[in-house]
Amino acid sequence: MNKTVDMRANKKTHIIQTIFKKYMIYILFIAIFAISSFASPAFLKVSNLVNILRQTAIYAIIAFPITMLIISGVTDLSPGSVAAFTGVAGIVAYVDMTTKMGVNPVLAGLMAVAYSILLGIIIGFVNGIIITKFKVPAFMATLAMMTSIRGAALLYTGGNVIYQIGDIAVLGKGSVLGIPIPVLIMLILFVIFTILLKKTMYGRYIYAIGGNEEAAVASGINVNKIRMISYIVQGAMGGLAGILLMCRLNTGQPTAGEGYEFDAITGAVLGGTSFTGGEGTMFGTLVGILIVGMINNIFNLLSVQSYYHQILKGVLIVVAVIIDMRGKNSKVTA
Amino acid sequence: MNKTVDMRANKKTHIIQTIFKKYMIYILFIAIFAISSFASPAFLKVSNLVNILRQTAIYAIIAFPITMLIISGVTDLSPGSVAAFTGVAGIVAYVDMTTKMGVNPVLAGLMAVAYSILLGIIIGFVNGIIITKFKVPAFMATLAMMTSIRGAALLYTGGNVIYQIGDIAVLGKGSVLGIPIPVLIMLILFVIFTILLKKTMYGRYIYAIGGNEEAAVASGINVNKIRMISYIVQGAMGGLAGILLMCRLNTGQPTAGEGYEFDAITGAVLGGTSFTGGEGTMFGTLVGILIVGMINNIFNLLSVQSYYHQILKGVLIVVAVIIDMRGKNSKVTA
Amino acid sequence: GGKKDKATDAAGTTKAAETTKAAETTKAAESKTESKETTTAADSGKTFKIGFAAKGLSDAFTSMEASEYMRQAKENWAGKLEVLQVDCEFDTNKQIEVLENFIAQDVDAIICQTDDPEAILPIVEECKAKGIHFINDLAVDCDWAYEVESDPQDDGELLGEYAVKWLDEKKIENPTILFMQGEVGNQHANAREKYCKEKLEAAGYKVTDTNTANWQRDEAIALMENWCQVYDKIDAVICANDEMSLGVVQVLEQEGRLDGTMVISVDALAGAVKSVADGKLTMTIGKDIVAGCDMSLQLAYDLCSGVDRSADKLQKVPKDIITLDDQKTLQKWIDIHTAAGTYQ
Amino acid sequence: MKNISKSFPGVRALDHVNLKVEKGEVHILVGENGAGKSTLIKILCGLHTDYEGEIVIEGEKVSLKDPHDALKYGIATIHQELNQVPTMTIAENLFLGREPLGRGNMLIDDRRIYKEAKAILEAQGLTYDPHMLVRNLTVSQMQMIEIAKSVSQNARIIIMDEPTSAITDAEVKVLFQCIKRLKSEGVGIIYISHRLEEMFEIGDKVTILRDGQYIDTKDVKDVTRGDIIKMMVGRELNNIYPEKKHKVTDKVVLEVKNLTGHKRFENISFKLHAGEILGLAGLMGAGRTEIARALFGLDPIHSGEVYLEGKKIAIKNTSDAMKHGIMMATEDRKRYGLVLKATIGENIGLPNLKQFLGKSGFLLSDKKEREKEREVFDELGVKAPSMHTRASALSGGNQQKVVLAKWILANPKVFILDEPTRGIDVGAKYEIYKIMTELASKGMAIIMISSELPEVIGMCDRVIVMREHYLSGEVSGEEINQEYIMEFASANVEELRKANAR
Ligand SMILES: Nc1ncnc2c1ncn2[C@@H]1O[C@H](COP(=O)(O)OP(=O)(O)OP(=O)(O)O)[C@@H](O)[C@H]1O
Ligand SMILES: Nc1ncnc2c1ncn2[C@@H]1O[C@H](COP(=O)(O)OP(=O)(O)OP(=O)(O)O)[C@@H](O)[C@H]1O
Ligand SMILES: [Mg+2]
Ligand SMILES: [Mg+2]
Repeated sequence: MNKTVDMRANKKTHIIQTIFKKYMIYILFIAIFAISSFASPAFLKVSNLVNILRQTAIYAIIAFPITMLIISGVTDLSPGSVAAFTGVAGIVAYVDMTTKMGVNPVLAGLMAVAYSILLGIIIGFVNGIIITKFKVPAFMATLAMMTSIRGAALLYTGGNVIYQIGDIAVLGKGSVLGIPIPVLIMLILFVIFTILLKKTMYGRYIYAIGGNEEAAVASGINVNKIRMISYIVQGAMGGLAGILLMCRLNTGQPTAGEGYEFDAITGAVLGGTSFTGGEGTMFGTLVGILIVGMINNIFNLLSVQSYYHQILKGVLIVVAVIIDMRGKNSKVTA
Repeated sequence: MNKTVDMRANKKTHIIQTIFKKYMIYILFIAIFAISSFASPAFLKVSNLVNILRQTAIYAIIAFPITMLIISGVTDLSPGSVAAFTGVAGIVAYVDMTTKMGVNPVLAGLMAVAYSILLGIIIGFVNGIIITKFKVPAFMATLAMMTSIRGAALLYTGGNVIYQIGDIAVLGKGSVLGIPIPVLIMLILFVIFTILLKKTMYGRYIYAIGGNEEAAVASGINVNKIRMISYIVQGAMGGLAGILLMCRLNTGQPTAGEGYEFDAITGAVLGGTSFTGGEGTMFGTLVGILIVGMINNIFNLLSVQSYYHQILKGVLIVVAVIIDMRGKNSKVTA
Repeated sequence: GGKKDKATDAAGTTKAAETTKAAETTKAAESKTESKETTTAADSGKTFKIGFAAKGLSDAFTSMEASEYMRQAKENWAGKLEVLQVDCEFDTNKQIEVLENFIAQDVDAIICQTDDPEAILPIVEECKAKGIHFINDLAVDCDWAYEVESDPQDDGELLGEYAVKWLDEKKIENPTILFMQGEVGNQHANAREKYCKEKLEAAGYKVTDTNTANWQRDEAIALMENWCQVYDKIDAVICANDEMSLGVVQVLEQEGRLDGTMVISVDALAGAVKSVADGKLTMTIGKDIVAGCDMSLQLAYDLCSGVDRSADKLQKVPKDIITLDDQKTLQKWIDIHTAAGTYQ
Repeated sequence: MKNISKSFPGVRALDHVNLKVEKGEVHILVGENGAGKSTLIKILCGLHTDYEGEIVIEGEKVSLKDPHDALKYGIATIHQELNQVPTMTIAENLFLGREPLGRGNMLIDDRRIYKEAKAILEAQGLTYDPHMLVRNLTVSQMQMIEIAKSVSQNARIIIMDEPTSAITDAEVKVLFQCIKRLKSEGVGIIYISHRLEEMFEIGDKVTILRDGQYIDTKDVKDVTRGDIIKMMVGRELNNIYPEKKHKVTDKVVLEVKNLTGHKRFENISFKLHAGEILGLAGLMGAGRTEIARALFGLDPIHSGEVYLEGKKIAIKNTSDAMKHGIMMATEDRKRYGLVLKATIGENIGLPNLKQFLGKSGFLLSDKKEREKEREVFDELGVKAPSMHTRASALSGGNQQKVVLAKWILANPKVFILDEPTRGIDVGAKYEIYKIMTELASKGMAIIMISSELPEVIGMCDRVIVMREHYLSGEVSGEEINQEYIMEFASANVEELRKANAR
């Protein structure tokens, strides 16, 4: 008798633990939010909260597709460089179209965005080919791409910064109904990616591949095709992030975007995306990215010296991941 | 009849292919060496070859233990930052000992090196605990460590560079029997690590864990212990590389060593270490590191513009990995 | 092309270019271009191999300087100097590697955009042993090296002095002064901060807040956005480079808080000069790279050909304070950038 | 399938094999381990595409590019290695690769998936919640899901590669009923199993393979068990079990007192003697594996004591257990038994490296290693080109032999074998039994966990039986028979619980 009771109680605490673990990251989010509100009077200002969103939008745009890649068991280290290259190319195209060819600025703007995305797609395609056809480990392939494309971006402008980028900068600075345009784009993409991941076959296959690649193959899923699509989507988002970044910077900077992939990956992992594959959500990633953004913001507001900022950032990431991982998985992963 | 012949021929080409694949990286090495010799008259000079060795020594010292980590299925992104922190701390200790405490320079030098290594060991230990006890994915744990320890290095010196490091700089600049000291240390470590990996139980376990962690556990291997040791060794080598780096820089620079881990990982993977774990050799890593070093060197000698250099470096890495991977493995890996 | 025309123009008025006034330095440099002609005549016509260790080609300022070197080498020194340019990627260790490789290639002289003068000291000693001339832009503790110097201490002091002058004029009560650092731990970033703050403190001003944006515009924008939340009144923002100050200007402009706020920085990038001309950026400090490059290349050529230049162990590259008030200097820099094709 | 041939590097896995399956026929495929059965069906389901020969379906010559293609032609497969995505729910797994789309043909209709999944499960008599993650299922439950999935695909041909190797008798009955129903619907079934008795229960035709060669196809009615074995193995096999050469001694090697693990077993006590083969019987899920894992240090022990040769020992991890001489060959050899990437020699050496240390006591001696590994390799007769062959290239039976070899070299005092003959052909089974009796005759104490009652009866000196986490009885000598064991295995759980709660 005694034992049955024991076991039931056990089960109950187990459920509580599970819920706790599952929603830990949201609790963490709320905790950081609350602490920040107390720590700095500036934090809760609407304009500051809008700032946080604006500052995280570009990271989020990279992090959404990267979440899908990680769920499917691979990764991408090149998005930062891709954003630099595609962004610079898009800006140059815009400047040429408006100043030399006299194209209408709105049309030129749309074409420039399309051009950046197109270039991103091509790079994503190349990444995909190298990884799926030639079986180069994704880490190495995208690390090499990160190096090469950064070189290409620098070559494109001869190492110079492009000034006078014109009205396209409104994409980075403008607002619609009080919402900054990058934030608006991020929110739209959040909805699209959530649907893509949860409601389409493509998304379902992403989970399946990450969960058990062989089972996915045996179920008739064309794994290489799905991977190709994922890298192409990643490239496209890199392109979009790139042009938005340049518009925010108000210049075409071939050195921009360095290390963005790490922040994007950090956000995704904080948000519960599993490095072993098969698990993760877009909402989690959004929350993860916002956590990173909030930390950066509050450290600035409190004028924490950058050394401490760096040290604390690392510590916080580890603590957050530990809280999130506890008991989730017992195997050590790369 | 016909068929038997067929099969024999098949087998023969198969063997040739296997050999070709297995030694591809060495063929590549020789090819790059030969091409470089033709491309620049300076390349074959003894002083230049010594330069290549000297310039790769520190990368190799980081790459040897990283090879073991990758073989065992994990990774480490922190060695560059660890080298910066431990190196700076070692230099500060040396300067204090010699100038303030009047310790004999040789003794102080030895103690400084030991101190750097000790700090590296502590950091490796923390990495190991986070990864084995708290099950944080190695990529995230060491990424966070990379950020934190860089901050710690900057904090240690208040962001300043340490000048007047004194005679300890001989470790970076001096030679013994015409061989630069870092090269000598690297060669000794190469022998030690080769033996460690091939001839000791520890090395065997590394392979087994990378091949199939669960089977390793079920064969009585204490996987966590082996992993801990690996991270501690990595930390120790980070410390050694750090003090050597500072001696080479003739200053204590808290910003040094950035991105060294990527070059080390690149060398290991070029040398045939498998990202899926379970495969790799020290000799391969040495060759891989030398390939990267040769490429950097010949690009310098030919004064190739760095943009092209970057682009080509990425391309070469991918090509080398493709050549090395072809047919080795058919699964896409992260 | 435009540069060449200017050179001939300048040649006509060479005699007048004797003063050390900053505005005249370009011409001063070109006066040397003329004296070069005389030394060449005496020479055998040998081509010297010069190794040029560029600090980093991924930054707007350093790459601008590097391309000026290559442009001058091509246009003014063809057949006399063969300049090998290698990128050190802002890594001291890479710089050492690059210099080692130059030595292995038996170059005649090395010009170095120095990352850390003490780190390269052993290399300079080695060059001395091998007779390779060494020219760099920071003070190296070795009698062999020649300096065509651009000291970050000067940048810091100029920043500080200008800020003090501006603040004194405006007579603001308890001014909010923000300092945006470059990459912490970097020589230039540290020196610019240190000496600027020294000047401010000496004049009784206290910097309200200091933080880093790692030389980067994106980080500068985010940091400035966040600062705007904390400080209702911002009087002065001092930035360690132009990339960051341009980001700061952008944010302040967007917030409608640029008017009456001082934003100053170092580098005189095309964008910064334009921003000054547009009345947005208050001031930027311009190192006269045209003159500086010419001084270095001339020196390299002279040393290689055995000309005695021991009197010129230390030359300072002139620096300009570029503001809207000083139209002459401003125009000079607009011209420089127009000639380089970077000014739009 | 006509004249199918297929080679792997260094191995001719199939050599001109024919297989013809008719509508409504259950076609049994038999052969030794490594005969090429799985390879043949992997070709048929589109997993291997580089083969010679041709596949004809209903008169149409087809070439299958990938599994998706095969599914289009109505070929569904239950693979030998379980193929589920552990991180997805049961329903998601059931519909993986064929998700129904809702309006607009864009988005997945999840409501329909869960509704239909429930129906599919119910049709198989399964009561699981389709929202459950597959990760939380046991091996046999996963196997049932796999079966349900293939059945629900409305296939013309269903391939079943050893579907019963991981499920209990009750579930086997459900499966056989299902097969009969499919048969009546005109579905052709290819059925692979090493349990020959199943062939006579459901089979119509049987095709025999040996070493990649096609031997013959017969009507099941026309053959006997002996015929089949002869065609499979190439020689007659008279005995199923070897003679008992070993003698049980009085020496107690292992004693377990009131052992309780986390959730899976409670209050277990038993003794094990030198030279004894102790059977651990019970229905699947009774908790047998868990006891073994706990004794070997793979799972934590909650409470209770373990005595080895009279001394109390603590087992915290596998290296502790090994130090004390307790070792275990796990039931899932791919997952726990072998490093598939490594060679046979490396696998055998893994737990035995200490033995290979040279004089320095630090470095391994290649010579010692080669000699010792060679010894057990030969002793067990592993069929492989050399000791340098990778374990992944071996057939199931030979892999199992390698697992045994590595433990035999480690010379355990207590050797726990969990399902040592799962998926092993009759010939190899006999050899494994022989090895077991030989080890026992050398004085080793063996615990054998098995779900196949005949082999428990045939091999064990004494049998303890488990029922739902508790020990429910013990039989020895003449008492070891089906009735007694089954009685204990299905004992009243409530009573057991009460008895243990005292
Ligand atoms: N991926 C592979 N690489 C190399 N050889 C292989 C591979 N897969 C199978 N083989 C070889 O092909 C032959 C046939 O193997 P297969 O798995 O078809 O046997 P099987 O009849 O299904 O055996 P079992 O009853 O053990 O499942 C064996 O000799 C095996 O070693
Ligand atoms: N991963 C798991 N999660 C939850 N419960 C599990 C899991 N694995 C096993 N169980 C439960 O633990 C008990 C024992 O499982 P298991 O099937 O392994 O027993 P067993 O006696 O070893 O059977 P066999 O050896 O025949 O496979 C069962 O009640 C099962 O439902
Ligand atoms: Mg099989
Ligand atoms: Mg079991």
